[in-house]
Amino acid sequence: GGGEGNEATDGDNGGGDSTENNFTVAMVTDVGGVDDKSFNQSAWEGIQAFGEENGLEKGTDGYNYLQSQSDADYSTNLNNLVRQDFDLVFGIGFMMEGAVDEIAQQQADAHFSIIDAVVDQPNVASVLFKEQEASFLAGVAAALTTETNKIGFIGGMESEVIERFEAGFRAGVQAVDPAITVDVQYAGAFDKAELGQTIASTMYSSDIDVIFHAAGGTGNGLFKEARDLKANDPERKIWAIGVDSDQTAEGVVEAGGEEHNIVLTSAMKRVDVAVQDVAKHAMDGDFPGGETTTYGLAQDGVGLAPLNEELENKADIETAVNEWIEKIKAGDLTIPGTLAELETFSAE
Amino acid sequence: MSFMDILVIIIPSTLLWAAPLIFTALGGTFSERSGVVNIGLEGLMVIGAFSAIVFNLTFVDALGAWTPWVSLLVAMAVGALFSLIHAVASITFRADQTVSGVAINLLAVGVSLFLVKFFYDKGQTDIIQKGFSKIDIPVLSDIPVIGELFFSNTYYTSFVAIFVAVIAWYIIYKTPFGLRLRAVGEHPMAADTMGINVTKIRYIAVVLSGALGGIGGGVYAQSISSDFGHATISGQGFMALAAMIFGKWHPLGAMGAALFFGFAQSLSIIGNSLPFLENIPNVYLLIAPYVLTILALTGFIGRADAPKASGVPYIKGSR
Amino acid sequence: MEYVIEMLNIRKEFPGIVANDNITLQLKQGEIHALLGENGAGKSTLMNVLFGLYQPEKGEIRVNGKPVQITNPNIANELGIGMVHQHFMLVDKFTVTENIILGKETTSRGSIDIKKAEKDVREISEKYGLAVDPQATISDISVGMQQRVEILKTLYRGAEILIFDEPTAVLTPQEIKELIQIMKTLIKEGKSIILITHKLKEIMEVCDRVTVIRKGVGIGTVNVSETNPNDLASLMVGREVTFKTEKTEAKPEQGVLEINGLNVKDSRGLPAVNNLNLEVKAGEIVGIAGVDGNGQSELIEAITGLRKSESGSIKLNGKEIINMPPRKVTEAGTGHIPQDRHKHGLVLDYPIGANIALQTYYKRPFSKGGVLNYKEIYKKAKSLIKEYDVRTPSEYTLARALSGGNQQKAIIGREIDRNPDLLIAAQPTRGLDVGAIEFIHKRLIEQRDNGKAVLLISFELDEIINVSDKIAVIYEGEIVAIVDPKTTTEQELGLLMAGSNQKKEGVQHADV
Amino acid sequence: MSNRTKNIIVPIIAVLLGMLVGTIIMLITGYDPVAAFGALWNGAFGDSYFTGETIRQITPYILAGLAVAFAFRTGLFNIGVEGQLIVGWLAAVWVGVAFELPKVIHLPLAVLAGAAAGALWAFIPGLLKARFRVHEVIVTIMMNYVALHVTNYIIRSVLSESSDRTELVHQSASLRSPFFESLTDYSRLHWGIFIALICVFIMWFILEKTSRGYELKAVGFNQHASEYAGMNVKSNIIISMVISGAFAGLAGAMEGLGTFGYAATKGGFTGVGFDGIAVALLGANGPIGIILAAILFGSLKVGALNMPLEAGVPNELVDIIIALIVFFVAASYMIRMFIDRISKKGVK
Ligand SMILES: Nc1ncnc2c1ncn2[C@@H]1O[C@H](COP(=O)(O)OP(=O)(O)OP(=O)(O)O)[C@@H](O)[C@H]1O
Ligand SMILES: Nc1ncnc2c1ncn2[C@@H]1O[C@H](COP(=O)(O)OP(=O)(O)OP(=O)(O)O)[C@@H](O)[C@H]1O
Ligand SMILES: [Mg+2]
Ligand SMILES: [Mg+2]
Repeated sequence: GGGEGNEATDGDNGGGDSTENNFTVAMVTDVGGVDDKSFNQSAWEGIQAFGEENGLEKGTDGYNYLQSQSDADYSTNLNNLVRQDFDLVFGIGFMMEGAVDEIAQQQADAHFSIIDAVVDQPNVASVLFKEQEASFLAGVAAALTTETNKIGFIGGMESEVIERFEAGFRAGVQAVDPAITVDVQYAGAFDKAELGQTIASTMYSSDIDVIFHAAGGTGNGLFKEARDLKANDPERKIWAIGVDSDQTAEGVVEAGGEEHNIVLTSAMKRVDVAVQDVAKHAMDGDFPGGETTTYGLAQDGVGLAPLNEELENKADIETAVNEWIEKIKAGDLTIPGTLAELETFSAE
Repeated sequence: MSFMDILVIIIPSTLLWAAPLIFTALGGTFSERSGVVNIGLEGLMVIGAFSAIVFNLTFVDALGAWTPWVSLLVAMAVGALFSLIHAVASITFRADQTVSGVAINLLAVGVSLFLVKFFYDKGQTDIIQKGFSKIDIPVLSDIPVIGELFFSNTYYTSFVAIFVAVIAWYIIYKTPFGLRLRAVGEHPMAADTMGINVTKIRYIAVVLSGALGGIGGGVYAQSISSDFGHATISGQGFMALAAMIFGKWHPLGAMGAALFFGFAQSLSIIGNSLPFLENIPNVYLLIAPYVLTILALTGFIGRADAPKASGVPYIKGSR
Repeated sequence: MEYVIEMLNIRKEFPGIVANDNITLQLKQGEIHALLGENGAGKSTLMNVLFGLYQPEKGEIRVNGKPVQITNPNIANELGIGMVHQHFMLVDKFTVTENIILGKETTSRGSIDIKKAEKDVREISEKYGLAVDPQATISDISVGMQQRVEILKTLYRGAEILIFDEPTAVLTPQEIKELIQIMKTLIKEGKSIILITHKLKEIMEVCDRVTVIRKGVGIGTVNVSETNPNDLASLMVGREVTFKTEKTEAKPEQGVLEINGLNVKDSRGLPAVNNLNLEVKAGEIVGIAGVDGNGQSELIEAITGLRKSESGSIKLNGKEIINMPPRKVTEAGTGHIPQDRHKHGLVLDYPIGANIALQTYYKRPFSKGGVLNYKEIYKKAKSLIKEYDVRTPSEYTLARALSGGNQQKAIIGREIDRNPDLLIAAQPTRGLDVGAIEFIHKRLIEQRDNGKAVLLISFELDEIINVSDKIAVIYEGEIVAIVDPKTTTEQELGLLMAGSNQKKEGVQHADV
Repeated sequence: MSNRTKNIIVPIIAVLLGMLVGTIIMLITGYDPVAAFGALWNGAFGDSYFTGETIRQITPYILAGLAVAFAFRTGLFNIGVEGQLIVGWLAAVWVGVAFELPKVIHLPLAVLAGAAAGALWAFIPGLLKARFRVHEVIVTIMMNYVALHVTNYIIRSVLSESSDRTELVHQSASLRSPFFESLTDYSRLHWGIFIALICVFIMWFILEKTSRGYELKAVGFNQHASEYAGMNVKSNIIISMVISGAFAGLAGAMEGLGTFGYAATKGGFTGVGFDGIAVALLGANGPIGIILAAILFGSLKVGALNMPLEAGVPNELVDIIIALIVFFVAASYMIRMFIDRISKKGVK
């Protein structure tokens, strides 16, 4: 329980240099940076929203972030923020697990939260997402969209989080039609757009017409390829599915004199929601220290972005997706989070 | 997948991959042929990618369809300008060329990211709306087989790259400038006694490497990454350096090596969908391009000699 | 005006040294003018000033009576001055034609017209009798041809005044003959020549006048017809010099080096040494005479372990050493003064002191348990530098900064000091002045007198005849004859070296 | 002015010039240089924690610098320090987690494993260079990528069950110490700094004092003369690469056993290996120079992390300053000419 630790720190901060007695919050990004169009950005949006809501300003006396240039910087950055007396410090990304774990032990009075990993310390609130639920919906949408019955998945590097995306996505496709094949390929990197593009090119030219990526910057290559193909042949029906945030903006392409968009939808992971939620609890003296909170559909922590307007069967897909959402929210269906679970998964 | 299907995928992606490497490796070839080692290629690509993207984002409304090409020219100019730093250090101030190259790499990343933050107040730019895109080359793509393999679903920039490689070959091996360039890189004092201005030739060569490296970065950014951030150029410059050495400091060799890298990379990706490679762990495919390169170097390329005077500042009257 | 070139009171300083101090040199139209001086006297410097590579601190240069400023080689070229440098200024990877036209290319529509250039090169080469293959790559052609390329470079640019800086140092006797012929042709064509050489014989043979400099100072100019080699030598060195090296009769003892049926291939895989037999006894100097490229280099490399032998036997003191690694061969008792001192003899970026230990650094007292004792090394270096008169500021000076002669002395000191049973000396005096040559010859003979075997390889017949106790003539990788230096003549040797193996009295045949 | 004083003054001027140009850039772009440098200083030496972190960062810099310098001094260009570092890191951690042994055995064993792995990784380019005359620059570049992918694979598939990081190394293999933690307020300072300093001595000793060093340098300067002198050129090339790689592997071991205590999958290079090139070159490939250059870069890198927070200046500014310093050192001829002119004037 973080209960006792909580009071003590709050008192501490009251007497600290936070003159207006603000509740201050900060985060450390991983190397992707605060505008990675992915979870760092989402987290920062959450913190900004929280700050605005509570009348805070960016700075050492309100809310702030530090960017890491390498893995070695996580610890220094987290420590630095603690030393600046921020009341709550977020570590964004599973890469920070080790650093948060260690510092949480050393700075027992400080409060931390880690995204995408579990750190078992009384002063750390761990935040996980049911990415599989979002990607399940994406899978459903993909399966209802494909005309070739072939779908692609591009992963960045193999990791637990990306595995959840993969398992959920494949489950979603399978739930609609087990006959549809999903071609899975990992790029081995999150920042190699050319790899993403080549993989996408391979997939699209082997009859795959919908590709979902969970690959960060590598995914830029997917969008590039899809836009190019569309521009080259406006009649061609190809789609890409975004990840983490609504990536609709990446899909705009001018083809045959008209504006099209090749982004079908995005499997959203609402880090912003989770961050605001944790911060709010902490401010209210209800810091979920030592606990792991998993944000899923039920908590609005994940979701599916609006579907593409150009879809012919948009309404049908929407209906189907909503049905699944209800089922999942109702607890009638557990989406597999690992490939092992996927093997035994059945939508019935 | 039939063999033809495989080729239809591999060839365009090889060309896509190779284009930025070809430009940059050609730049390296000019510089090193004149006797100036240039491990700053990575930095020159960074600067090229940065300026192309910033220019593209800023002027896309005014320039329309021509935006990527004009941006490429800007990348070329900025790259050339930036390489002057390397030229001044290593030619005029007799700097250790490797050190100066390292400085170029560090400086390019620092300056461009600093400016991105300064201009946009964030760590990476938006996505450009008008990049180079895939096209079927008119007429040529209609040729049976060849057209589908080489001229469909491809990029103009890849063919420009190959064309520039041929031009570079012509310049280096067929023109007086090329003869002088090579002489300066092999034996600057001999060139000097023949009345050739060693300093001038080396400056031209280094600036050319900056221009071509800038184009390489600009092509990469506008045909592949579509934006600019800290990871946009991460190692491509070093691959270009490797292509230059692999190609034995010969423009067509460098082009061939860049195409080989592109091919190996594509193969490693398409490998996943080949029946006989399907079940091997991903890691083998990931390392395949690099291992293939090493094997190729060991197996059939044999020894490559750098231009004799490369890395040595020319000081009149010393020996 | 009868002088085409006048260099008046030239002074050129380098940091800490005055290389040229008030030197005057006047070149008449149509003459061959020798410039003579010891190593480091300042000859090359003076010529580099004339060619625009260095700027003089003081003095005046006049061309055809008109004062000129020669600030770079381009201006020299325009004034009709061409220079054949001591160290060739050729791009190895280029063809003959490319080297010649470099900087003054014939073009058609922006690209080099190589066909026309080759034709032009062929034309001048025929006009002046300078046989070259315009399409050959420099690294593939002989030193003699490289030099002809250097000459063609100047003629291609229309040079009227040619400077030759030690052109004969690197040539074989045949090539020297050819070069002298070429110079005579050039004079006939109306050119004027400045020739730097250490070989007094050559001066006597072709030159009209000679200017002598000593330690940067001009000693004077004399007509060749009014002087003789002895006078020139003492003028140059400032003391009497003996030419004929004094030596007593050799007292050969047991065989030290015995080679039987040796076969070695060259770098291209062609046979270079064929079934060669040779013996060198303790207490004698065997000289190997031959035209360059007849397997001398391969023979030395095979003995010293630098090159693999195909078959045969090489015995040192009765022990088989064929195909042993170089270090084993060295330790078995050989010393080697290599032909190319920059490539093999020295690590130019090491101090001269460290170079002294190049063969022995791993042995006591220089190294104990893998740890070097630099104190001992530099102590040794210091004493050798003194003993062998190596002129260097200190033993810590980089080998690169020493003049060729002094580099050579250091190598010789290093090799002789190890007191090897067999000393292989390959072209030990190439490019050195008479004083240095005398010194080195003395050392070789001393070694012999101490009961050691010496194998001398040289293209200088003078040297071979003067120093050796026995001459082995090599031709196409075989020892074709063994002759006695006391009874042979240069003509006879020349014929044997050219492969005309007539049986003559007094000529022993190797295969006997 | 004597050459010796010049050799000391030139880098100092280079550093000052770098700072000066950095200041000018800040003035032009409207940032506050005083605040920036203040933040930089505080971030590097502001309190014992930051000093500890700075020294921690210096440790791998010294070793990576040694690796580059050692190869350089023997005529080789090792761009593969990064890859050798990564495999050294993995190997050290592997030994650290796989065994349970008394500390006197375990720690040295783990450290040596790191060195051995780096050495092995460098052995390959060394062998290829010696045996097939393959250019070491290309091979080492390629080996960097291979190292990255192979270690990621091993961490996910061998050292863990598809997790993104290994277990923490056992206490008996850790370089951390409670003593340093209390001394530096929980910084990650560890014993590695002494290993690094010992290695500086080792490099100096090998190169300057041993007959092996004499051979290695001779081969680097002139292979022909070395062969003539009976040295084995091929084995010396290999030995040189192996020693260089061992230093690089040690740098990795410092990260694995000290800074982090585990190995994690990596999306990209650590950058330490490449920074090692700058360290070596700024330090003129000499022992003292490398230490000083590592101190400079280490403090700049760690201090920079504090700049965005305390002064609102992007930390890329420090990258610019580092680059400028390297540049001015490279172009030190310019500075020397300048000094000569000044001191001449002074005499007249
Ligand atoms: N680039 C240089 N820098 C410094 N000193 C030099 C340089 N070139 C020549 N010298 C000095 O000038 C002196 C004359 O050198 P120069 O090369 O003219 O001698 P040389 O007469 O040509 O000797 P050799 O017969 O060996 O060719 C040398 O003793 C040397 O100390
Ligand atoms: N860069 C330099 N720095 C210092 N001294 C130099 C330099 N270059 C040449 N020298 C000096 O020039 C002098 C003569 O050089 P030169 O090339 O004429 O010698 P050399 O005896 O003819 O050599 P070689 O036999 O190799 O032709 C040497 O004494 C050397 O000290
Ligand atoms: Mg000379
Ligand atoms: Mg000489």
